[in-house]
This record gives sequence, C-alpha cells and structure tokens, in this order.
Amino acid sequence: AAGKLAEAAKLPGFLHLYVGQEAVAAGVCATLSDTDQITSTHRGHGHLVAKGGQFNEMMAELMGKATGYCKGKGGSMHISNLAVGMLGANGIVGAGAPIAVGAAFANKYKDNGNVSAAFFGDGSTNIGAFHEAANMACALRLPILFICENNEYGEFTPRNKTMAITDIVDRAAGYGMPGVIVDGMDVVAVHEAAVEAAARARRGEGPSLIEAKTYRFYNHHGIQNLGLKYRADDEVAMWRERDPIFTFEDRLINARSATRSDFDDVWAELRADIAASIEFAEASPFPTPDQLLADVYTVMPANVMAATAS
Amino acid sequence: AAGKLAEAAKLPGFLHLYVGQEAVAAGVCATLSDTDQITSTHRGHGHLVAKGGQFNEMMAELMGKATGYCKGKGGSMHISNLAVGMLGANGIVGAGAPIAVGAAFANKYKDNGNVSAAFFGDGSTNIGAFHEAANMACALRLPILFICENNEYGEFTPRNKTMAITDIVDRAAGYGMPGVIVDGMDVVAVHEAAVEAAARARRGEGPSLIEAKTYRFYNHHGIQNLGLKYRADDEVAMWRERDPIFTFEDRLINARSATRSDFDDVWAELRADIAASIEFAEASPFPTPDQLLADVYTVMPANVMAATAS
Amino acid sequence: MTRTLSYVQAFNEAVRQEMAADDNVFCAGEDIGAFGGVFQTYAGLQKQFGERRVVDTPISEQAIIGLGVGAAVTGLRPIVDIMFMDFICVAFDQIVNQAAKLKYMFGGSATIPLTITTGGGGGLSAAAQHSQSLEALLCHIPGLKVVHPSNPYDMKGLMTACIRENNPTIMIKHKRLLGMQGPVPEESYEVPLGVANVLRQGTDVTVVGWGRMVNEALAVANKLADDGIDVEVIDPRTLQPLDTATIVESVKKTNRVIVVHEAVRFGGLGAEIAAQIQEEAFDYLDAPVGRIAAPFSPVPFAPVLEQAYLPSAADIEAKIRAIIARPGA
Amino acid sequence: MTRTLSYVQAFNEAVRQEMAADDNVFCAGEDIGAFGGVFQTYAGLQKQFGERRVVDTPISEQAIIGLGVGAAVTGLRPIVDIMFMDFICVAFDQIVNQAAKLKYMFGGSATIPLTITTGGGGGLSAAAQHSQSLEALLCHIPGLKVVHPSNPYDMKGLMTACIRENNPTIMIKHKRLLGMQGPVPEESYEVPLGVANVLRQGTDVTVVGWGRMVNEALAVANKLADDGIDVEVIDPRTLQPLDTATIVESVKKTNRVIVVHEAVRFGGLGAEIAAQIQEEAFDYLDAPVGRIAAPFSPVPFAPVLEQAYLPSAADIEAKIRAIIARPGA
Ligand SMILES: Cc1ncc(C[n+]2csc(CCOP(=O)(O)OP(=O)(O)O)c2C)c(N)n1
Ligand SMILES: Cc1ncc(C[n+]2csc(CCOP(=O)(O)OP(=O)(O)O)c2C)c(N)n1
Ligand SMILES: [Mg+2]
Ligand SMILES: [Mg+2]
Repeated sequence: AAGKLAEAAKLPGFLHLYVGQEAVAAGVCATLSDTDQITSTHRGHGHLVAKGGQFNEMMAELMGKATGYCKGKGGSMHISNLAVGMLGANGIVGAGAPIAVGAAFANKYKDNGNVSAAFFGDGSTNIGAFHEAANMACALRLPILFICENNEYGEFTPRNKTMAITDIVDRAAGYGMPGVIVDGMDVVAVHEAAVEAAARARRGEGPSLIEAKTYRFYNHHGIQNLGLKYRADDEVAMWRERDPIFTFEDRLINARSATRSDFDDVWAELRADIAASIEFAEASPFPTPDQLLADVYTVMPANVMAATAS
Repeated sequence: AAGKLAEAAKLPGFLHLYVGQEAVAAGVCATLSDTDQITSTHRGHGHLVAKGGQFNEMMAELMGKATGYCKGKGGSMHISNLAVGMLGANGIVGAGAPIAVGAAFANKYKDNGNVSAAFFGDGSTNIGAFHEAANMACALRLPILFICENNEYGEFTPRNKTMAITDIVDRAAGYGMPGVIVDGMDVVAVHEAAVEAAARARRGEGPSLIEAKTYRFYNHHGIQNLGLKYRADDEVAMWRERDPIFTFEDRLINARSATRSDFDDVWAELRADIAASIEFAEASPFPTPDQLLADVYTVMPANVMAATAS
Repeated sequence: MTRTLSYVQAFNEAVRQEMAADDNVFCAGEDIGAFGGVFQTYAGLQKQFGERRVVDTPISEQAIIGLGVGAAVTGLRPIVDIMFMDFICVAFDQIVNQAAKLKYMFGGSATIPLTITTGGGGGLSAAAQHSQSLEALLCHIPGLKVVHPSNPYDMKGLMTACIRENNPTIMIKHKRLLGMQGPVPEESYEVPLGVANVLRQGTDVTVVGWGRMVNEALAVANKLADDGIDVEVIDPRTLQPLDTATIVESVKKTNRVIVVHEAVRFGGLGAEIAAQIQEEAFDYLDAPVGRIAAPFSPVPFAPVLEQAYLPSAADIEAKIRAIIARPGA
Repeated sequence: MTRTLSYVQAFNEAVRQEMAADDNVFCAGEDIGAFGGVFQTYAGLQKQFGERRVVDTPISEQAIIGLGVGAAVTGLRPIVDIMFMDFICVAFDQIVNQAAKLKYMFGGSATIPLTITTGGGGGLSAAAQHSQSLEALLCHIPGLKVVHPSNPYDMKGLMTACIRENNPTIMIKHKRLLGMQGPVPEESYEVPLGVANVLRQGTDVTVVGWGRMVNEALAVANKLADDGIDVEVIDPRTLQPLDTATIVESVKKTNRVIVVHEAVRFGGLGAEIAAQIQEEAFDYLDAPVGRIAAPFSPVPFAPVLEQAYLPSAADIEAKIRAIIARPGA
C-alpha cells in the first residue's frame, strides 16, 4: 500500500500533499476493512488511497469533474468514499475526530465489530474539537483509534511555538487511554501499533492514541506554496533521507523478500495507473450548472427552490 | 474570607449556590490582590465575595436592581466587578478560561507582575474552550492559575459517566504544566497550593493546575431544584460532615488561635452584613426601561437606534 | 384517541414512539439520561430504553453534534440535545460546516438523518446567554431544516417528522411553552415540514409569528375581533424551509402584514419574510411589511428590563391598529 | 502623500501605523508572526515589532478570541486573526456570547477594544468550508461592529478605525480583492464606521453592495451609462451599524433599488436592507427591492459550479434592466 501513496506527489494544483507521511496511512489502514471507517484531514489523499479509494475517481474529483468521488462538489479538501469507509477529508482542523467518534458509537451500538480511526495532525490536537472527541470516546469506551501524524509543523509554524510538550502521547493519559509513539517513517512499526490498537478496540477495551513521528516533504499546500522559507534545508534533507517508501523497499530487498526489479514493476504499474487516472479525469466531463442545487438535501424543498430563484 | 462565603446559602431565587466549596475560592483568592484577575463560572458568588466583592452590590444584582454590580443587566450568571479583578461569572461552561488567558497575556505584556486565575468545575474540563485555553497558556508561558473545583458532578451527572479518569490533574501533563491535588474542604491546603502556583507564575515559570476535591452541599441550582434525586443521602451527609467552614473553625479553636466566641462574633457580623445587604438591595430601585439599550456599545450608533425603534 | 398533554409531554411522546418503532433511533445529550434532561423533555426514556439508547454525554457540545453526524452518516438516526439554544454557538462549526454541508460536499453520497433539539426563547430572567432566539442564524445555512412549534399538537407532529427526516433538522423548544397544555392524539403522526398553519382566518391584516409570539398574536387577534378588526394569524411552524406561498397568498387577501418574533429585529427572520413578501406581493401591499421584534441589545437579566425587551401583546395590538389605520394605495 | 498600494498592503500599513502609535496594540493569530499570515496580511510586522507584539498562536480559534477578549477587558487593544471567515464558526461562542455581550452583561463596566480580522468570500475554488460570506450571522448580534472594505483606500481607513474603536469589530478581508491596487495616503486616517460611500451618483436605480460585489456593480453601472441607464452605486462599507439613511435617501431619488451580495440569499443581509427600505421608503418604491445573491447551497468546489453559484456582472446587468423595465406606480 505504501508504494501506491507515492502518487500523491504527482497531483496538480493547490493541494495539501501527503508525501513523506505515506507510512502512517498505509500502516494503519492495512489493518482496517472496508466496513471500518476513517475520518481524514485537509491532507486526505493518502488516507483515501490507503483506505481503498481509486485513482480515477480521486483524480477526477481533484480536477472538479462530474465523475469524481464528490461529483466535483467537494474537491481535495472534502474527498470521500463512503463505500470504503472513508468519511471524508475535512477543511476544518479537528472537525473529523468528533465524526469518527460518531462512527465508533454506531459500530458499538450495532455491535458489528467494526472500528473507526481518526487521522489528525500535531497542530490539530490544540483545538477543542479534538479534546472533546478524545474525552467522549473514552467516557463512552468506544472502539476507535486516534492517529496523530506529528510532522512537527502546523502550516508554517513549528510545534514548539504552539505547545509546551514534545510528544502528543502525553495527552492520552488525560483522557484515560493508552498512547504509544511509533516511527511514522516505518510502515511496519505503524502497522504493528495499529493492529494492537484495533484489536483492543474490537475487544471492547476502548480508544487508543498512536503518535506517528513523521514529516511532510513538500510544502503545507502545493509543492512550493508561497516559496517562503520556514524549515531548514538540512532538516528537510535529513527527513527525506528516511523516505518511508524507499527505506521500506531497501528493507524488503535486504531481507530478500523482494528484488529491485519487483519494485520497478510496482512503480511502472503505479505510474501507468496514475497516467490512466489523469487521462480518465481529463476525459471526464465537468458537472453541469443544473447540478448546483442537487445534493443540498435528499429532496430539495419546493419553497427553497422558489426562494432561491433570483 | 471563608466565613464570609457562608452567606451564599441565604441568597434568594434560582442561583447556582457555592455552599460547600467556599474553601476553594477563599484559599485561592487570599493570595491574589485586587490587580490580579479571576474568571468565574455559573457558580460565581463565592468567587466574587472571595475576590473582594461587596454584599450590597452583589445582592442588588441578584435581585436585578439598578444598584447592582451590573446594573441589573447581568444577574447571578454574569456578576462581575472589574474594580477588584473579578472578570465575571459566565453562563457558558468553559468560556471563562480563555478570557483568563487573555488577562494573563496582558499582565505578561505589561510586565506588571500580576497573575490571573481561572476557576472551573470538573465537568468543564471536558469542553474544548478549557483545552484550548490550557494549551495556549502553556505555549505562551503565561502567568495563570487553573483552578479546578472537582465536586464530582456536572449538573445531575456523576463524573464517571463523562470521563474515564478520576483526577483532573491527569490532564496537566498533556499541556506541560504541573498539577496538584488538594483537599478542597481544607482552606489552608488550598491556600498553600495557590501561594506556590502564584509565586511560580509571578516568577515567569508559567501556568499551574490545582485540582481541589470538593462538593456542593445544595442542588445544581437553587436549594431543591426539581427535587429529583441523583446523589446518595449518605454521600451528601459524608461531605457535609467535612464542612470547610466549621472544620476550619474547630481547627483554629483547637489550636487556640481563636475561640468559639470569636466566631460567634464573626457570624453575628456576617449575618448583620447580609441582612443589611438584603435591605439595601430591596430598598434599591429597579433599572428603568430607558436603560435597556445603554451599555450595548460605548456609544450607541444613531443608525442602530433608528433601525431598532419598532 | 386524543388527550391533553403538555408541550414537554408531547415532545417526549414523539421521541418515545419513534424509539419504540425504530431501533436506529437513539438520544444523546447532557443530563438527558438518568435525570431526563433539565427541562425533563427526555424524562423516563433511559428507564424504558436503557443506557445504550439514551446516552448521558460529557459537556462537549462539539462532540455531541459530531457524535450525531458520525452516527447518522453510518446508518443511525440520532437525536442529540443542546440544552440551551445559546449553546449552539459552542458547536456552531459542527452544525454549520459539518452537519449541514457533508451531504453536498460528498456529492450526495452521505445521508444525515440527524435531529438536534434545543431550548430557545426568553422570559425566564435567564439573561444574555440563556435566553436567545437564534433561529435566523440557522435558517441562513443551506442543508439545515429548522422547526419551532407553538403548541403541543405541532410539537409532537413536528418532532416525529424531524426524527423521520433524512436531512439534519433542528427542533427549537420554547422554554416558556414547556408547560403549555393542548390536545394531542395518542397515535403517532407527522406535521409535515415546510407547511405553515393558518391559526385564524381574517381579512384585514395578516400576522406571521412562531413559538410563543404567535400565541400572543392569536390572543390579540381574538380580542380585536370584538372591535371588528379581523386578523389572519399564520404560524409557519417550519422556519426552514419556509412556506412563503401560504404567507403571500394571505397577504394578497389582506394587503397588510406584520411579522413578529422574539429574536433581535436586525437580521432576524422577519427581515427575510418581509423581503420575500414585498418581492412576491408588491402590488398588493397597502402598507410596508411591519416587523415587531426585540431591539438591538443582548437579553437583559432584570425582569423589568426583559419585559421591555421582549415583544408583547400590547406591541402587537398597537402595530395592528397602526397598520390598519394607514391609508392604503 | 498618496501612492498605489494593494488591498493587503493597505491593511498591513494600517496595522503597522497603529502599532507604532500605541504600544497597547498587538496582533495574535495562526501563522501571522514569522510567516506573516497565509495571505501575507501581517507580513513583516513581527520583524518590526517583535514576538511580544506579533504572536503566533496554536490552532485554537476559541482561545484566540478569548485571548483578545481577556486582553481587551484588561486594557490592551488586541487585533486577533481568524484565518478564514468560515472558521468563525469554531470560535462562535467567544465572538457571540462573550466578546459581543460582556459589556452589556457587566452593566457597561467593561470596554472591549477588540478587532477580529478574517478572510471571506469565494471565487478561489476553495469549496464549502473556505469560501463562505457569513456577514449576516455577525450583523444579527448586538454588540459587534462589522466592516467589509471593497478597495485599498477603505481598507486602510476602516482598519485604522477598527483598531481605534472601543467596541468589538470584525474586519472582513475579501480573499479575491487581496491583490487589488488603489491609491492610499501614506499618513494614517480613518474611514468612520457606519458611514456609507456613494461610489457613483445616478438617477435611475440604486445598487447597494459591498466587498467584491460592489466593484462588479460599479463596472456594470459605468457600462450601462453608455446605454443611458444612470445607476447610483452605494457601498455601505460598514455592515453593522448600517448606514440606512444614505441608502433610503438614494432610493427616494431613484425609486428603484437592488441589493447584491455573495452570501446566500435567504437570510442574507440583503433581506434586512430590503426590509428597512420598504419600511422607510414604501411610497417611493416603483418596484420591489431586488436581491441578487447566492442560491441556497454550500459553495461548490468545481470552478464551473462556483461560477454558476456566485452572483456575476451579467446577473447584475440583467436585474438592473429588468427593474428599469418594470412599469412604476
Ligand atoms: C479551524 C481551523 N483553523 C485553521 C485552519 C487552517 N489550517 C489548515 S491546515 C492547518 C495546519 C494543521 O496542522 P496539523 O494538524 O499539524 O496538520 P498538518 O498540516 O501538519 O498535516 C491550519 C492551521 C483550518 N483549516 N481550520
Ligand atoms: C456550553 C455549556 N454547556 C452546558 C451548560 C449547562 N450547564 C451549566 S452548569 C453545568 C455543569 C457544569 O459542571 P462543572 O463544570 O463540574 O461545574 P459545577 O456545576 O459542578 O460547579 C452545565 C452542563 C452551559 N452552561 N454551557
Ligand atoms: Mg503538523
Ligand atoms: Mg462539578
């Protein structure tokens, strides 16, 4: 799965790229089924793909096409695919966590054995919605995983300016849930922690917090953003050294479980899929203006229509 | 100071009585000066009195009189007296803490050596505003005391239904501040902890969390409220045994630092003051309707007035 | 079989019947379980349906709405309670940016059968943070539906409709009407969303109002009948979607109209109603659309001030007499 | 000395000059310090005034507003930034129930010289949670003042007035106007709050608008002049308190009026303006007050849909031609 995520770097336009953090979404989602749910953030492509989203519909959505996952109405920041339990990227920092709590509540209510996972960044743990979600999940002992992707920055501001702690897991005890730190550049380490947390949740033992130490290779959004500097070159270089995909490949190769050419094939396939998805998206039609008022409600009330016609 | 607070039990009408928790406000405010600030909660009378508020203006406000601290516009839930640094009771759970953070910011900004203290209940620590305030205060290393009055209930719901932890101090580490538990029925214990936290804040070492274990003797609001039962009689009785005022009196008497008759005098004086304040309040005029639109703005804009006239 | 129930009992019965009929319906909120809610609107439900289906939550309005949104999008039919309407401000993002927009942002793939219940209105000396009427804020948000019953019958029927509705709805209970008694059928029924109720037929002037105010208006109308002033009184019941057609039809008959609400006048729902009436019945109007509402200030605590603040029957009567007196076109 | 500055530079200069003049003025918000703000509105201020006076905050909108309220009530003059207007929903309680009401609830003893700055408006394909125009929500709240400049000159003058104002103000920067160039005096000056600006005198019809829309209206007006249609264009600049007098005066002259805004039509500020106009100029109106606004849906992502969603110059021109064509009384 991790390999697949490399595609993020190829997306056009203004997007919050996931590149560098692929091991987190991949490691966590590998232990989730389509009937488990996740909520994502503004940085949602990686989570979507890891949860089983398809390139075609994703690429089409990013281009605002009618064939996209959201018919072009959501775009990057609201990309979702309920069919595989991806309850949406979210443009509001922290807002996904309470929704994941609701999904966890529904799973427990239906006793269906499913779990939900909320992905969020380090900076997001400073917002009230995160706090309320974490506490409520623990108070109600819900089957949920809180996955913090600590990439040390919120937009352009380093973590140490916005909190007096270094490790987000220090917050777990305040809610009464276990918390573990894992190397977010190591997909296996992330996966092992997620497997344990998911098993715990499915056993009815409640929420867990996993803090994955990771890094985003590109800018807050887009490749260059405003081109202003806020991270040291050697810091970026140091982390790029630890690229979660390439290091994982080397590891498998050294372990003789795969060969370089195996990966060459994966990459070739991947590039082909991506190229195909771009073709698909570009060939797809834009939504037509008559779709503007569709999907506001299940059925648009007649009097709303009337009041709407300018 | 603690003694004074006993008056709360004598207030008329629908009020969130502070009775039982007097040692907390008294113990904390005894180490604060008029230029230090506090923010309070819906349960604000005790905090006001402890911070130096007067019975007359308070009683008048509770009766909605023009001579009250808020000219009758605020009432119990918004009672305040900026002259002594009491920045207001608050009808919104958790909303006072961010305001106390702002006061602390101003104190640090002016480098005036003052500190602020935010009072809040156990249940309030589950709301986002508390979390954001605590984190911001720590991130900016502000001179502030977070005082949690843990009376084990939020309205009619016991703490164990709304959080998976027993001690609110477990949340302190998640923000990077020290936290201590004190016996909230022991005014001396509360005071000692507050003195240390205030000194720390004045030294520029940042926020502290003090959790005072306490109990409210009456109902969530009023004496009887709806009369519905949600606390065991023996639980209430057990706590009443530990009345912070009477136990403190006994202690001083046993220590020979005071005699029963000293306290009889205090109580007599107190009853007289309260009786006088009730007289003052009852004799005071109600605000006149022409005051309705005063104090919305420093100067009411002419066009607002115009648009307002029905 | 129809009996007399209070506004609160009518609410409670609607929830009880829908919970009995559909296991996907559950309730969550502060103090609603063991205690039955501070207004006792949820009284007895936890005893009957258990802690699984009637949940006491932490004081966490954002997470309460989020719980509802997440549970709704994954197949349940949540009823979540925000104790006082003023507190929707604390959860405003989850209501406005999440619950209301999720379906649209997802291209329609999500369905959010969520009901948010809350207590609004003034008149209890509860002051600035426990007395507001904020319906205008919610009605401005595409994706939400808003109801505000004025009597027990509408309460039960509208609440039933809200629970069965497949879009996010907000049920505003008026705190001053909680004890109001009225006839309520025992069997469950819906008062359809988006359909106004003409409480009184009249020919001289139309008064539009909701919640407690429309009851005041009706009393004034009945009183003025003795003076030969024939007032038509309309209760939209649902504020979003608004049944403009019924209002406009009435105005075309009476040629004069007044909107009354407890909310602040500037930017209140009365402004939208006035704007729509003059757009759709311009040539029928013999007088400007009148508005009676609260002045531009927070709700004061002192009873004397709050009485001066809230629109009264006297205000309604005076405005009716004034608009009738105005020479028409 | 007057030079050409951008809308962003005009904002920045106002803050810079007020900070230089008054040490009680400080700024706090997300990414505004070292980075200068995501729209660079605060660029260079931390370098000039230091970290004490230009503060990078955590992602905590409630605490950001609370920081401002608490610092204001204790004597400072805070400028706090909420990156996108959509995010006011996250801090809505602190804005609506705290900042706006504190003074009143305290019987006047508190003074809250707080300025909240935020970026509003659509047109960037930023979708439903980063494109809203929510001014109507704020204008309904007693205690707040709301400004929304349409050009660099007004931006500097209004921002200066906001910072010096002793009541909570909300400065809405339109995201699509950030790069707009215009003449701006170097010395500091105030554009008084509550005073509308007649951008163009006209006799046939009045168009009222603000932010980006009033610029569109002005362009249309100048174009229609060639066809002999003489349009008066009014920019209230301050949305609360609203300069109704200037608008009504204009309508009494032109007898026809259209309000245009980016916000959703239902419950938008255009409704209040329409309601007030028909109340105060009823006998002067030859046509219903017209409204041009967004339809009842969240803001869509796809550029084709967003273009269909946002009011356009074409919509304005069509509406003007239609209202002119309508036979008067
Ligand atoms: C409520 C809210 N505040 C601010 C923003 C603007 N914003 C978008 S992403 C972001 C930084 C989030 O940081 P973090 O949670 O660490 O996630 P990361 O971007 O590092 O993956 C901010 C401040 C927002 N979208 N929502
Ligand atoms: C945002 C918000 N939610 C709910 C309420 C209703 N309410 C008032 S007091 C209270 C309980 C607060 O519990 P706690 O913080 O423990 O304080 P205590 O009453 O025990 O002193 C609640 C839920 C409110 N005022 N504000
Ligand atoms: Mg981050
Ligand atoms: Mg408590």
